[in-house]
Amino acid sequence: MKFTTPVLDYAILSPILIVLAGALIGVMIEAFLSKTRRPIVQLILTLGTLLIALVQVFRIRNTTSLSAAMGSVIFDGPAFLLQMTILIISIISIFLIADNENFTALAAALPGSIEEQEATCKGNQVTEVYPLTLFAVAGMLLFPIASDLITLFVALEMLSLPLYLMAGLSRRRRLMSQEAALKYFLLGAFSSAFFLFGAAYLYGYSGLISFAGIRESIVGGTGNDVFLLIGIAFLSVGLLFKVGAVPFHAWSPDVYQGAPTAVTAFMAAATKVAAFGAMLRIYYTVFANAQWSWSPLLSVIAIITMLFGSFVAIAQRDVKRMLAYSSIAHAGFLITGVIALNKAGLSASIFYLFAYGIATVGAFAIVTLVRDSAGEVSDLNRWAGLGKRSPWVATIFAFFLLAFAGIPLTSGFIGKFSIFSAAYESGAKSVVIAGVLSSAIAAFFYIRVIVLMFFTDSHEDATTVVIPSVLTRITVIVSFVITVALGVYPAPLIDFINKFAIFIR
Amino acid sequence: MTLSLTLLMALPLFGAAVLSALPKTNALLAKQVALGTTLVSAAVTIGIAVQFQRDNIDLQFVESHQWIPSFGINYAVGLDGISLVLILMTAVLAPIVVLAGWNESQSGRWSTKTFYILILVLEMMAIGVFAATDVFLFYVFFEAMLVPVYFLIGGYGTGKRSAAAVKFLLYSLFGGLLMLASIIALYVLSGEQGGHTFDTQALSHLHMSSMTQNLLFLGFFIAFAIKAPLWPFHTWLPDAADAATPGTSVLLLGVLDKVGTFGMIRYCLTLFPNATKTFTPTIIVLAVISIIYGAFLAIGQKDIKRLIAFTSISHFGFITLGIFAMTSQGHSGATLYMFNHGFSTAALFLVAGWMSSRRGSSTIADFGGLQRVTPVMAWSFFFAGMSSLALPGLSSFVSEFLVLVGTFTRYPVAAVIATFGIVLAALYILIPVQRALHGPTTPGNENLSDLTLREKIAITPVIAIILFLGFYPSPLLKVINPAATHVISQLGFSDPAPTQLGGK
Amino acid sequence: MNAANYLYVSALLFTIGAVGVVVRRNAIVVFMCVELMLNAANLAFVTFSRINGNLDGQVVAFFTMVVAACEVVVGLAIIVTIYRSRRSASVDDASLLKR
Amino acid sequence: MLINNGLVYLIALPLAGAAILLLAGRRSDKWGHILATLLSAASFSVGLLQLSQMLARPTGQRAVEQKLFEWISVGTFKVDAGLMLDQLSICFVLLITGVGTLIHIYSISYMSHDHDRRRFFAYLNLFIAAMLLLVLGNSYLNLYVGWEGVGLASYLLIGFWNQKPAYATASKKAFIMNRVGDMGLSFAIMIAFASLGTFSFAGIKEAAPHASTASLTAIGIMLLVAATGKSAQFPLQAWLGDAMAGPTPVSALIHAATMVTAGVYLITRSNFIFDAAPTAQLLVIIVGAITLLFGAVIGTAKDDIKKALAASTMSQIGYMILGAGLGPVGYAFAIMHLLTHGFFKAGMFLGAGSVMHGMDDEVNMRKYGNLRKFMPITFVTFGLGYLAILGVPPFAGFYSKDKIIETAFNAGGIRGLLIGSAALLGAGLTAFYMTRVMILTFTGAPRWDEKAHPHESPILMWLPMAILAIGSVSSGFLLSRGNALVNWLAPLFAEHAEKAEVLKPVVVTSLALLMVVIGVVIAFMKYSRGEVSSVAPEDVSALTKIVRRDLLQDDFNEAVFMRTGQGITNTLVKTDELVIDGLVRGVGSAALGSAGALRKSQTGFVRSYAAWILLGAVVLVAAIWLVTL
Repeated sequence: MKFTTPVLDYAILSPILIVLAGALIGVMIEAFLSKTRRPIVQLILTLGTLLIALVQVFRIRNTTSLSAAMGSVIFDGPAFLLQMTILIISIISIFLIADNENFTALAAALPGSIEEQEATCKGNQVTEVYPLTLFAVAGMLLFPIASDLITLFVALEMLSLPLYLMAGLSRRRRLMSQEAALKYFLLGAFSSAFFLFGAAYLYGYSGLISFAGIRESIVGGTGNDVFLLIGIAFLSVGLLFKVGAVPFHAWSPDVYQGAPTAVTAFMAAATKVAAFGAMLRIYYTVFANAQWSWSPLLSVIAIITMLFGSFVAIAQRDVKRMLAYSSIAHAGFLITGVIALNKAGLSASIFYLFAYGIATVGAFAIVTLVRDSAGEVSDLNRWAGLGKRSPWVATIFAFFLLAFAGIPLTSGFIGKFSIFSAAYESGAKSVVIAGVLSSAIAAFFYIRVIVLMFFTDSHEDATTVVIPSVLTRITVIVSFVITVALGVYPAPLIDFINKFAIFIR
Repeated sequence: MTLSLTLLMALPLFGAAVLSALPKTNALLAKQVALGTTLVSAAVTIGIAVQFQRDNIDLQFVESHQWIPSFGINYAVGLDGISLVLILMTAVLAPIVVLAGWNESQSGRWSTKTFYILILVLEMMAIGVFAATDVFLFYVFFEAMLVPVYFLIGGYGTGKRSAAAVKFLLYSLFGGLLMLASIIALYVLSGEQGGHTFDTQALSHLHMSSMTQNLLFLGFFIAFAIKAPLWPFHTWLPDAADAATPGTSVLLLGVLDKVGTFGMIRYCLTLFPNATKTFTPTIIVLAVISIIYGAFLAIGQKDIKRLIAFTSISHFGFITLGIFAMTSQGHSGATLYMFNHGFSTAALFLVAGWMSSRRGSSTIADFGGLQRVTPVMAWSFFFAGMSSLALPGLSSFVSEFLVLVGTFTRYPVAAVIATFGIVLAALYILIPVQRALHGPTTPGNENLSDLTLREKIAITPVIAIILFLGFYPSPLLKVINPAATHVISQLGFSDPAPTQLGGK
Repeated sequence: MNAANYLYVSALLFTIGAVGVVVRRNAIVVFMCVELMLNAANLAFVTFSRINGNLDGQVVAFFTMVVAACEVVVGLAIIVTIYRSRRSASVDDASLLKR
Repeated sequence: MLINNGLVYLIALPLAGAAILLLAGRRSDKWGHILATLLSAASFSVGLLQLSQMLARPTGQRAVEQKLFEWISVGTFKVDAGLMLDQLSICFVLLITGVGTLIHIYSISYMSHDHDRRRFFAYLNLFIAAMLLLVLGNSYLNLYVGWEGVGLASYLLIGFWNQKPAYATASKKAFIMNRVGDMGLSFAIMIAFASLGTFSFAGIKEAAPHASTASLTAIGIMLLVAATGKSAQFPLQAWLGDAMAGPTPVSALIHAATMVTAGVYLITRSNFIFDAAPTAQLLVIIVGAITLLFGAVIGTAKDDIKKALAASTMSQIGYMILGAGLGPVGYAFAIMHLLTHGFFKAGMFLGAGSVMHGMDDEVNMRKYGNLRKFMPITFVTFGLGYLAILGVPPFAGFYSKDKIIETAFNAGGIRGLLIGSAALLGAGLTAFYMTRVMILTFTGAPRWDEKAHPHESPILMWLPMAILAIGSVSSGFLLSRGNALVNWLAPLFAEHAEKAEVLKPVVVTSLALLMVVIGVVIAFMKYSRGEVSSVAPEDVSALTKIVRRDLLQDDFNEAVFMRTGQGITNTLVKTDELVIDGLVRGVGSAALGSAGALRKSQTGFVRSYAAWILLGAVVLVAAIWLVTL
């Protein structure tokens, strides 16, 4: 038998390769540089890597290829947009991650142990987060462009494993943080098992692991539908878990709350983009012709997710949990974009992912600022009267909330409108109605927070808002500006997205 | 410089920008800036009104720029008689509110300048919502307006202000989202029928099944019925009006709520003619209920602000009745009513506000014999009351009677029931008048101070307008009539001919 | 022998694993159950590769093993930390985060 | 119709007065009353001028019109701010401005001690203006403006001393009951517009022949409702008694001479409607008959001199309404009685005022007695008024009232008999209660308490009384000499064949006089022999008690309308609070509650989460299966 030497389209893979390289260098630095010098170097390295990757992605925006890396990677307009989004979000969240308040000094040390205190006094930092982040980013970049089952699975794990670890690195309330890591890990592994099993059956159905092949056999209708259906179902479990759709959502509130806020921000924003990117590609290209089988189910799941998310969020007492549930609700909104299964739906989803991701990072960035002597305070009741003590922070946070609620003149509104109209266009009226309804419910709790911040007088154990470090400030301001801009004049971005949002098959 | 609606909207925004640049400490300067801005925009509006060609039924002062082309969304504004009148009202009320509520912001959570920034932003959006000819643009203003009002109530109000603010916001958002669903549907339909668009004119030519049309109509109507507010969607209004500062209440009831009735004319009627015909009977019933119900509840109130709020519910009933009577009298009457109600409510709320701020209570029972202590204030209140009960010779009489006559020619029963409202009106005005102004001066009222010069200056134009339009409403009617008749004829209605004379 | 039987076996393994995850308390065991599920998937892959008569499935199986190994690394790290700080490997004890 | 641009001055002058006095405020305290009086007088002279011009014109063209500007115009609903002066309205103009001016003069001195006198005069001027607008408006809508305008003025004047809660209530009552009537007027206008497409006097007069009786009847009845409100006719009569809370000049001008007669004006003005709507006309008659008895009966038991006079006013207006109801024949007599009544009743009210003035505002006649010694002029003028109202020839009332009674009989048949005898009975009752007033007030032993020291009023007060007294002596004779008034008004009304006389005028007159004599005699026997107790005796028949309570009119209204109204209000307030808003709040709390419940599904146990996922996966497979079946 003869071997064909693999042909790799390095131009297309370059962003991922760059990020991976950066990550590896980062590991080296961990090994060889002194503790004191690491933080700054790592930060510069990471930022640099991401920026270069960003530039690279932008440079290859017009190249499309079905067969980069022997057909296991596909690159096209949506891929470009999603990678851009992921990189931009990562960059602004890196600033947050760099704010050392967030991470434990010594992950290995027992909570409350002497060595921990020593490490803290020394001002040590777990600079490992930088390479970890980069690995995750690499995974995320790969996830939406993977075009066969292996790559898809590998990418999934690649983006998940670092996140499992990062979830456990919180500086304060470490028990919770570790618990979050455990839960995230176990459930993540559990769901990826489903994912893999599904993949197996898809392979069984078509005999091929490449998306193109699977798609062919679906179109051709050859093969055993039972395998196909099991495959679709289990694969969906894995994907829906990642995006946090009901009933696969249960991890997200706990992890969002337990993980260091910076990580939560990164995870909430970037993972959603990657996961939905993959979802969009798979459902729009691979499963498109099997729509009859999954579309109704996804509709139901979307409805349940939207309503459940918005509903339970009402009862939350903790900002991060509240945002977690709101993110569940938004996952529901995004699934409507998947159901739409038309060009409008694709562009709308991408726009939504971008807008939502940015706003999320911004919102969590604000959360990191509200602290008391014992660090971050996410208990909502203690946010009371924030508007009086630090109007600017409160106003910006309120603005993000309004964006989540989809009030006009915020990016959220444009997103909602476009995604709903796309879904409506494809005839998913019931989903749109449910979406509108749940936005009404959602408004309820966003407003509750605003009331709390502005119209409630603070208790004696009032929280203080730390003066944001330059880095955090950048995060906040950038995301704020983008959210406003997209609300007032979204036309350029929308047109840009429309230009690129076509899957090639 | 040529006058344009964009300029008119830019002015308050500019003022707000200037304000935000000012130091927090200098409250007086902030007030002056706000007053100046509102006065200028009022002047500009009057200029526009002068240039407006009465008997031209096309939209005027039209501007249209692409906003989000890929969705066919334009920044498109224009005026017809109806919107002109409402914008005029808004722009004239604004400086009055600023002047009248000179010290309102003191009780607030935040600085004076923030208060006036919110007021100016609100004014800008109010103008925008009346001027918009692009449904999406309208919706954007319609929803965005809620935010400043929300903060005005919750931040500067009294009593259960935050609860009231939330109630107001949730109610409105709920309605707004229903409307959003309808708008999305319209957008999609327009896409199926030759190109996505939000242009009101274009949308009015869409073909849709009567089922769809009814649903979409409801989506819009409920939103507007909540805004207006129409029974049974009214319960947010008393709380809001009770909590808000007088100035805010004036803007809320005088301007913001008009968006509801305005929307009914501009969107429900023009976009869904058939659905309108389907639902008219139901809506007439709701309107009549609102009239009587609001009046009775007003009679039953112990708090002067809540009382005024309920009188407004009754009045909005009249407006809605006039709109859906589908006669030129009813329609012109309704629009004129919107204008007049703006001023009579303004008068009532401002004076009531001055009374309660002096007395430190808005409970009617706490007042008594004010006519002897503070004659001018008492007179202003009495006058406002008279205009609210539509005394002939005052502006509201003309509009109310037009509405009634217009309704009677098509829906006699409804008109008859509604007319009983005028007796109830006498009750809900005269009862507080007697309790608060007449009788012996009760303890706590002996040395209330009468209106200051500033307050007199603020209330005078209101009274003047009410009186003038009572005797000479033609200037407004001449502007309104063409637009109103146009709307009616669009729907294929024409005034019923006198029954006895075989239309001769 | 009919290849389908292998599929049944894999399905059985998968179910056992899944149920195990739900019923067992000890973190390690739970994790092992997950591994079991992964291997069930592997078995399915291999079987299908046999049925379809191409090697892709087996390639996937190899990849899966590697990935599983990585998972083990990360997983054990996390579980051990938890164990050290809690002196218990029961997943039920780790329930501070709720509601 | 001729154009005459002078009409507006009739209204403008007093209106300007009101405006100036109200705006100038205390500054005008010094000269306010003078200005007001002068302006009213000026308006009167304009009226005289108009009269002279009108007399100069031939009968056909006496009516003149003035269009000021376009008031309201929407579609076919067009109405100008237009005034019209014709033979009918000129009578009112002169009555209003003439009597009005006299009462201004009277008030200068009567109100001299009140430090709000200026405000009082402002209101008086406002009233004059509104009342003139009422009678000059050339369409029902213009009339409506004046109609509610006088209502406002009367509200303000009744409540002039509104620091007394009772007075404030009285004014409110008056306004509200009037509003009920006004509703009738607006209905009439709506019906007219809907059915005839017009609501101007000229327009309807022209359209009436083509119109169906039904709609005309409807319009007529609604107009009657309006009239009952303004003219305190049954069933909307209850406010008039309380209206006496206002200063006496007000009672004289508004609640005796002018405003309360607006109803009569409205009906006579709408003659073309009523002539074509017999049913409505019949109702008018019935209302008139009932009220004239109702008022007379109430009058017999009143101890408050003003209330007694008020009751009499009610009853006298009953006569006028009755007359107006009798159709073409009756209109003129109704107007004549209206005019004469304007003189003598105003005169008597002013007399009452002067008595109160002398008795420091005591109104209870049982505390009077033998006042003729102390206030001779008042006694004389009042006495002349008394003779006039009794209808003793040759005093004014004789001519006007007898004519009405006569016409009532001439209506013929049972109807004629019934209303005729009602009118006769009324005459008798009138004689009784008026005599009672005379005796209690001016004769018998003094019953006033020590500190009272009665004295004659100053000239400014007795002069108007005197003038009015002359009026009440001569007006009847003058107006009916050669049917002056009848012929004067004739062009306005449909000409009519002389009805066959059921009873000879002589008979009617003698019957009427007989009744009067009986009434007077009874009164004398009851009150002039023996002492009158200075407090109303309690040991009286149930009937008397009921009569003292105004035949339970207020009790009825309270029980039927007020109570139910309050009931409705309270229930609705509760409904709004509990049901409607409750529903909203319920939804909110329900959402919160269920959210709290759902929140518990997040147990914190990783295994339960895994269970969720497993379950989800199974369901998903099952579902996808079902879907594809």
